[in-house]
Amino acid sequence: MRSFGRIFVEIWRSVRFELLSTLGSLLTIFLATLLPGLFWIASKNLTQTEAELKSGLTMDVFLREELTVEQITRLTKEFMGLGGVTGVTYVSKEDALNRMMQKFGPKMLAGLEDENPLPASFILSVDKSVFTQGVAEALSKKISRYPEVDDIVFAGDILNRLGNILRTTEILGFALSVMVAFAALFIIANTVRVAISDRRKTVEIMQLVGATRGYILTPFVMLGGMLGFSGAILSALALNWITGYVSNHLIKLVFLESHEIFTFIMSGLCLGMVGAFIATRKYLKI
Amino acid sequence: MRSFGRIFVEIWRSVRFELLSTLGSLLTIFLATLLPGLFWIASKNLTQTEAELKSGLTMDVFLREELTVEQITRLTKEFMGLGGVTGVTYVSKEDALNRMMQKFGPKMLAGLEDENPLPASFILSVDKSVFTQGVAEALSKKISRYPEVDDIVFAGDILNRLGNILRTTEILGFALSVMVAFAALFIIANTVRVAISDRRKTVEIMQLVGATRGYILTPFVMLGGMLGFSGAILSALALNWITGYVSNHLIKLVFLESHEIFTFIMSGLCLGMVGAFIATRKYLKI
Amino acid sequence: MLNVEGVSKYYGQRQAALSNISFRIDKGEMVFLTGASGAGKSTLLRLLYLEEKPSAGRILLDRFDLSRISKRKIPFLRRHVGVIFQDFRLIPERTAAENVALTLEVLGKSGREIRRKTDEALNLVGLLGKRNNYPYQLSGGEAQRVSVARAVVNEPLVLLADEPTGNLDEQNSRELLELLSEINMRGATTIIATHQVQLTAKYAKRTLNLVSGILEKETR
Amino acid sequence: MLNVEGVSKYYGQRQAALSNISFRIDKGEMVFLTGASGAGKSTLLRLLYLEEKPSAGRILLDRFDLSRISKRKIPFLRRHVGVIFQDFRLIPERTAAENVALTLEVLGKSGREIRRKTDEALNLVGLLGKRNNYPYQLSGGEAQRVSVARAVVNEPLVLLADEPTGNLDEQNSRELLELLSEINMRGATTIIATHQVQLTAKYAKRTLNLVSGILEKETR
Ligand SMILES: Nc1ncnc2c1ncn2[C@@H]1O[C@H](COP(=O)(O)OP(=O)(O)OP(=O)(O)O)[C@@H](O)[C@H]1O
Ligand SMILES: Nc1ncnc2c1ncn2[C@@H]1O[C@H](COP(=O)(O)OP(=O)(O)OP(=O)(O)O)[C@@H](O)[C@H]1O
Ligand SMILES: [Mg+2]
Ligand SMILES: [Mg+2]
Repeated sequence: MRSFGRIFVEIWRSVRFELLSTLGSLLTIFLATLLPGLFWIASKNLTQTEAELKSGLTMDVFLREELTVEQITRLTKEFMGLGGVTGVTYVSKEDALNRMMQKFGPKMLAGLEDENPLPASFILSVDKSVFTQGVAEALSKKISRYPEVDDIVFAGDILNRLGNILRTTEILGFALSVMVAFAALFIIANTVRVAISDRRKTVEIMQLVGATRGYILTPFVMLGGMLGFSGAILSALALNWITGYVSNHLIKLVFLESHEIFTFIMSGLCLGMVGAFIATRKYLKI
Repeated sequence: MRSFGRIFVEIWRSVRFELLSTLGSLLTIFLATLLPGLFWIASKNLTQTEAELKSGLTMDVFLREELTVEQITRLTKEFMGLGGVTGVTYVSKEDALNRMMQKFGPKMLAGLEDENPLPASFILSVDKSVFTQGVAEALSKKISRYPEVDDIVFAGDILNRLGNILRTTEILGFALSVMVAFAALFIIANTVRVAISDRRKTVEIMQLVGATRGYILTPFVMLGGMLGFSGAILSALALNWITGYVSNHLIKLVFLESHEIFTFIMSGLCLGMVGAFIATRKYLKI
Repeated sequence: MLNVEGVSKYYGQRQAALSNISFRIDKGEMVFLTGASGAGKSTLLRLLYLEEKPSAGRILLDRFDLSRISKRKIPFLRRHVGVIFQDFRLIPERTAAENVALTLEVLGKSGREIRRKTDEALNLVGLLGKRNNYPYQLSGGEAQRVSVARAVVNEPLVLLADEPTGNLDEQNSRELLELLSEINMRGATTIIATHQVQLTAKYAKRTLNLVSGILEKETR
Repeated sequence: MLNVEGVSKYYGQRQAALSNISFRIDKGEMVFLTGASGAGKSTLLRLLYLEEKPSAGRILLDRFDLSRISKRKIPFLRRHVGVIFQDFRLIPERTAAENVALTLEVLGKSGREIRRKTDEALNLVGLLGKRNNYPYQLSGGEAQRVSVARAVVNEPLVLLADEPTGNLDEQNSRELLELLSEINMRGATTIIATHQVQLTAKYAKRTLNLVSGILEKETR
């Protein structure tokens, strides 16, 4: 019945005289979808990095003096019994010096071998529960009660604060993305409105000779969908390129996975169709 | 003659039935101008930070052994004679240890006083010329020829590479800003086009009863100007808030200066007027 | 076929465009609707092709109650009603032929059939030579005739003509009325609104005369 | 006043809408322009109010050569030419009164003067009661009369009327022609295009008759 041919003729009628305007709107939609994409990728990478940092984070327990093997065994066992601790490693004074040398180079610390000033320590691996409010404090209080323990260093607080900042940024980014999505919806609606407003007489007359809503709506909704779809594809390509560029020149980033790309592009399509639908409806009387 | 009253009536005619659409376009322009603003502020702050880093950067010349006062005086004089060097400070082994202790805390390095492993050094302040290609290499070659010199450490290379990355990012940001400015132009043009396309018959008839181009153009160009102007003001307010927020929670940032804000808002105004002019012209026959 | 029962139409409160109009038109009849400028002729026709709804009264077309019909059904009803509009209502960005074809396109007819019928209809109004002219490239009378061709191309059950000869000279007017009565012969119930009383006299058809929205007299 | 010298107008290559037309109209004259549908009446008027330019020939209006005038001057010339369009050309989002006022607004007249003259003109065409109606709220004939009011409100030097009675019944047609000839008496050179030959007979004015773009005969 209603052939695809006709729909494309109708779309072409809209685009034909307004090629420049259509390209302009494509550029705008491309830019508009770029921003949510950037935030998506940034948030994905930040979340991942934060998780990695957290999983690699340790609590360093410095000791007053080197321990005997029995002491090590006992304390290891007792520390493992504490909630949130997933691993315990003993670092002797000598191990500590070796680690320090690896960090700063042997030259700088030459001569330190003779009289090693570094203390022995336990390094505790911890799980995520430690990042909840108050847990880390309780844990370090418990540990500091052991007479062998001199000092405890835990970077979790800083990381937690960093995490909060990241989350605030993410929320801001999300809010901005939603606004931008609205803007994209609006841009598409406006482009379609120009197309239909230029042809409002046509629409009116079509209705008078018996065209149904669907018959009139379809080409415009398709036009909107195509705009959103193409904009999102261009945007995905650009994001891929940007991610690659940053990975090569600055820091390694992961890109969206294929199902996420699919979601991204389909969102563009839907946005376009909804925008066009909203814009077109106003011009229909019945 | 042509009263302001008339112009506002005409603008109001355009906006009246399309209040939502006008607000949508305002939001879009606000978002569109936000991005160049963000890049402007980021670039301003990065440039400033880079300049500060560069001005604070030194070339560390490590020595084989402590020098006598005559040696220090002689070498200081000779180093000062080298191009690009603006200051020379001698750091004895003891000074070095004190600095290190300040950095890492006295506890970690306790016992180091007895047998100080750190070398004496000269710290050379350098000027910007050192950041040009090859100058730093030539300088360190000259210095390394002195028999007293053991090793030279200069972070300029890394900073230079960082600078390059910053500049690439700035160029990308600028390109993106230009695209976004085009998009904003397009959005305003499109909004005005909807307004004028809804009233194309009016425009045609006005011409037939003797209205001049200016008479017809003015209200639409003013509408575009107002959109661009308001969008830019909203954007400036938001940027001010964002800068303040980041300054309080992450890192201290400087905001645009008042003449820069003026430029920013006036750009919005001009963009709006140009966009509207382009959109309107097409609908005029004479 | 068409049954108008006590129909009134008010715009605002001040004046009624139509007051308590009642009449019946049988299938295949041809009726003239006369009256001075502003008498309500166009308003009455607008009610019949559902561009507006009556303020009071009922309109029955075939089995359908036009005053109650649901919005979704309006397009399907309009497909059986051909309308010649007083202001032509041609689509500006389509040629004469494309304008005529619209009625058939909407029905999903095949390209071949559309072309054949369109040419036939344009030939009928003597404008086959202007098939590729856009509306702005047509004279007032030509535009009016294209509007006629579009209304009759699908052989509607009901044909409504609003001032179809307003922009035509005598010669063309006579030919057009011949054409309309020919289409009426083929079975289309036809209502022609006009202020040219001398035309109605010549055809000696039933005439409804409106005076300020009131159905005055019925002559035959 | 108006001097048309060998004017032709071609659309595309096939047919001339006007072929080598020449005539002179004196200041204050009233002239009818007749011809069948598609004869070229509207085309000729379009050349006179500069919506189009002639393909060949010269048109002199007062001291101005219309075929050579610069685009920037067109608006100022149009202010002295009142036009009644065949298709009315009313602004849809303005009321009848606002449509009539447009001519004066463009000239930058004061609000008070605009209101006074607008009401006067609407009264002249008998539509003061419909001053606040939008065009879609007017009947065909009413719209035509608003178009007349707009054309005469500024007392133009030249008045062009394209089929001003096409949508009017006899009574209204006669009144309108009375109005136009009254405005002509006051000094406006008036050209009225019409296919209603019986009208021109009644007025016994000079008549230019177009047949397929050729000026056939001139009767007086
Ligand atoms: N939408 C509307 N709102 C208000 N008044 C209207 C509207 N439509 C028509 N009218 C008024 O209703 C009356 C009848 O209008 P209608 O168009 O039916 O007249 P008509 O008989 O077709 O006249 P004509 O021969 O001039 O076309 C007119 O006085 C007109 O002003
Ligand atoms: N822009 C155009 N392009 C092509 N042909 C045109 C154009 N304008 C008019 N024509 C043709 O020129 C001829 C004269 O048109 P015009 O409008 O002058 O006729 P008219 O005498 O006013 O007729 P009517 O009484 O029907 O209004 C017509 O055949 C028309 O099709
Ligand atoms: Mg009517
Ligand atoms: Mg004409």
